[in-house]
Amino acid sequence: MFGKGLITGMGITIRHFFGKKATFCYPEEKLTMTEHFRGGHLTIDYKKCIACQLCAIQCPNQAIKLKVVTDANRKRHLESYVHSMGRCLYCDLCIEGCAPHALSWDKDYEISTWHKEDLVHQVMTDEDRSYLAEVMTQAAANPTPPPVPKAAPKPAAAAPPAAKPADTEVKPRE
Amino acid sequence: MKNYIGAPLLSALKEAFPAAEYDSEAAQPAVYIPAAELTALLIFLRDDARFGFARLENLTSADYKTYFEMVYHLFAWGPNVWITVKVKLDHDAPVVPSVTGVFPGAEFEEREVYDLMGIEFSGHPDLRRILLAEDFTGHPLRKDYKQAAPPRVPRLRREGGRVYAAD
Amino acid sequence: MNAMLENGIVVTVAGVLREYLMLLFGNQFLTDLIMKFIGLGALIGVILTAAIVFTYAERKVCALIQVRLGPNRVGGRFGLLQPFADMLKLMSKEDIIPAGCDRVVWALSPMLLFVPSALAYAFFPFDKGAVFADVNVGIFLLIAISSQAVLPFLMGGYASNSKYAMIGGMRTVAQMLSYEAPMVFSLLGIVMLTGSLKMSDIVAVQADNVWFVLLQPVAFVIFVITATAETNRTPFDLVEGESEIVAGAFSEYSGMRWALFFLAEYANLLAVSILTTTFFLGGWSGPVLPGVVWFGLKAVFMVFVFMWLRWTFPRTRIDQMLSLSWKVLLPLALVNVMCTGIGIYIYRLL
Amino acid sequence: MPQTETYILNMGPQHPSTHGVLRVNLELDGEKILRATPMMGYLHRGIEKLLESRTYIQGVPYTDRLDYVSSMNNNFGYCRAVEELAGIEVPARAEYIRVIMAELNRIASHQVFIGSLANDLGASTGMLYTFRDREEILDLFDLVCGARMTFHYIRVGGVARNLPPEFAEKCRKFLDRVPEFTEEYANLLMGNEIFQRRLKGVSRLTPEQALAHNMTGPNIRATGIPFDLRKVDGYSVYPQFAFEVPVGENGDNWDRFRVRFREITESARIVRQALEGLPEGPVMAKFPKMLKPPKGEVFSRTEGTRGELGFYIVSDGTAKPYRVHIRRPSFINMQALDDMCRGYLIGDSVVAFSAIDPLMGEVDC
Repeated sequence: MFGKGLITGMGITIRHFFGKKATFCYPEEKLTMTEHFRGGHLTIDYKKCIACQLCAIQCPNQAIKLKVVTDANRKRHLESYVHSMGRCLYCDLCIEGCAPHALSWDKDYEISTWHKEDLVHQVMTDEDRSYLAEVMTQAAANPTPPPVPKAAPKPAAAAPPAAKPADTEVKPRE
Repeated sequence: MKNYIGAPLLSALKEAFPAAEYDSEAAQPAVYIPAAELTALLIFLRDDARFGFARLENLTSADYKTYFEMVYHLFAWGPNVWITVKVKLDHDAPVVPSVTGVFPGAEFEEREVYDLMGIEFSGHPDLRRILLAEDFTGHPLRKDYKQAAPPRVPRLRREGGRVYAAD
Repeated sequence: MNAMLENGIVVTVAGVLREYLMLLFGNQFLTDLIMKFIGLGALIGVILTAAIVFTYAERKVCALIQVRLGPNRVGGRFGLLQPFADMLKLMSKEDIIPAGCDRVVWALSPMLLFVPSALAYAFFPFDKGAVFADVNVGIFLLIAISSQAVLPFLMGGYASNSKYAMIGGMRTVAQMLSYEAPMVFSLLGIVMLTGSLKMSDIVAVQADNVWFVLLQPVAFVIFVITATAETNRTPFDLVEGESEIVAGAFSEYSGMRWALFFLAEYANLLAVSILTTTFFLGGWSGPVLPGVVWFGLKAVFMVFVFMWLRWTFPRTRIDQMLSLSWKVLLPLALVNVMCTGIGIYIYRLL
Repeated sequence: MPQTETYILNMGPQHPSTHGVLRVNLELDGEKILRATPMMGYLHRGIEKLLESRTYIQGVPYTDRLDYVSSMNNNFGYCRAVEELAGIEVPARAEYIRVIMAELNRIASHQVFIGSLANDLGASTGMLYTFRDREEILDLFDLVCGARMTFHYIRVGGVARNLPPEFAEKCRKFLDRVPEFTEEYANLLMGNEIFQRRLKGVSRLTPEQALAHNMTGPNIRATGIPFDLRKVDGYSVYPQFAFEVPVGENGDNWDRFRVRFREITESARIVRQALEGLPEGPVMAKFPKMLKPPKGEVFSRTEGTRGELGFYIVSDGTAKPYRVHIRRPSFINMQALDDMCRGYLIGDSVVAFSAIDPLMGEVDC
């Protein structure tokens, strides 16, 4: 009979009218992000990083810009590490490519900004910078045994031979 | 492309179209045909009972710097056999006959190739740019394409009801 | 207290007020005039309140049906102040006048739309004896007035200088004109049963006997369908079908002008709900509770039914909608009229 | 003597029901459509060109952005093409996981289709219900790969990481819910007489027309042609599963809807079988990190949610593809829009867009 489907449909909607709701009241209730959630700011465990630049090379969209310095012991350190979130695809290739597992997402999904400029994120903290300065001076004063805690294998011989700190801006390979 | 057309059929094709060329050593040789005989070949491949390539699965082009290549992937559903037909085109004035008469479904794909690669299709019913704007110059998929610098849009800053240029 | 129950709250209050005014002015004419204005104010109050409450209710009902929560931020957990926030937003919006539009007609359209829907309220019996204008050709006048709502839609559609708006305007004309006919014929049965065109008589008859929904179920269904079409709500919202013609005749309106359309829509929604209540659900009649409360409850229930329909059904197509009206509803309504006539004849023979 | 003339109604690119930024010029005679010309390119990002300047592995996340409601299927298609080009053998477990993901994504995509069709018909409630249920699939994907839209889970050589231990249980729980929600859609939408009348007999295409327009996917199956690459090509591990290819009879919008509706159940069947037979083992093939396929070219196709998704890749022996062409099903299916609209009413045109189920990210590439 014509109209049977209409009545069934109305039955469904009235059941949902009184039924359970699917809404999450967002700022009050927050979902926990899953283990592998890709999002938020890139964070770096500075002491683990070996400045191998693989993350920048892996990045498909050149969202990572970093600068590397070499200390008196020919050990490379990050001088600056910039993550342009506007360019980022959140594809996870940088994190998967990181051999010492120094990179990770902070999983903070509340990253909307008013201005495009704010999307450029300085990954290195002030703490990291002071640590860098400390390491550099220590290396300059005491050239033979590196005082840095060895969390990672020594970088390969590809380090620039220059004894004094040299800036090399890394561009992803052509 | 699991099942590619076999050598006997290819030689049969060569008999019918002496101008067609293919590399008999290769595992899946593409059949090169002069532009003038393209539609005749496609009609032959589609209608001949031995071939029966009734589906044009893909139509595209590639820029090899000195010449263009039109690529037609044909599929015979039933025997599930593939064939690749290619046409080499002059790099300066690439023109190829449209295959919309044989496979009407090629209309948008040819327009896309015209738009992005700049290959003319003679006999196409409605040859216009499809993805890019009508007034766009250049063909981005060509290897020698240089992207123009993006226009500089002044950034605005709002202060107390007035708008200033930010920089 | 007894008198109050017999006459109904509204009439009692009005009577007290009138006596007080008589004492104050001592002039019959002046008192009548003031009383009329008070009634008018009350009516407009009802309309505006209805519009405000129903914008909220529509959002809430829609959300609850769609497994959402709906407004829950402005004004507490239930978002009770949402309509005021909406209103504030609409008022502060820029009034965009499209280029090349017919300015006068364009500006008139939203105002004119509000007039017929507001006028119709004059004939509604809210309670026993509480009718602003209890005309003895009430139904006739009501239909005459409500059919005027076609014109503003067409004006808005024509004047906006937009194809979407024009299509919307043309659709309105087709839709409203075709649904007017079955609507009128569905009401004829009731008029035959009561023998009066007076609204208060229709309710009085139902209060004494049975609700007409039991006597005229077919007419009730036809009336609800045509009322949905008259208020341009899903499944007959072709006039503003947002996925087809954006917003139909209102496409180019913004800010307060658009809000007026909105207001008229909800005034109409309440109006047809009240009409359904009056004609089929016994108006203000009901046990224990005062008449005006019964009336309100029934009207709100009908509003809910209309919202429920809206958020369940898809939209029909223009040709299907027209053929439903002319090929199904109108013949059905005529048959209903005939059956009612035969029924009355047999009843009299008995 | 009054004279009538036709007029052009420009629908889109900003229109509530053109699924993104499709623009259609309708030539109308009153409400009747005389001609419908689709105009696209508003979302053109030049992905083919972008892929030429990325390595093969870096290209995968870009395919997410093609058809962004079924990214898994795009990843799958691209990775298969690259693997065929480079001769990489994918481990069995990875193949099973890929099929599970692709079919779950097919369910999700068809839910979006049902929802947007309902929304275009004015029944926005139907849309909310389908999106509510799609959320469960997205939760599964989130669990597996940490993203809800652009998954980048299927990689060249396998999948990004193994399934988390709780996945199988959660997935089964979802599969148990499939009959429940399909019944709900059936009751709310399919059983609804208004819905049926809007779809039945509208935008009819004959099988010949569908073939001439080179349509693929559910659109061609609706005309009664069982052209499903999962059966025709039997790629990946699909031949190991028992499933049917639903076909329509009349080739109208109703059949397009029903074919997709029944595909949800069939996909759920495949996922269930794949979960049962999921072998142990590695999920990633071993191949050099800097992938340099030998010189050559490949055309590889898979059954995407919208039809035949083909990737034509030319390799010049370097780490980056020389040329990538993507055969996008939505783009080619759009050719039928004119035939599907001609002679019908404005209200049918939006249903026709919906029934083709184009995704502008894919159409414009």
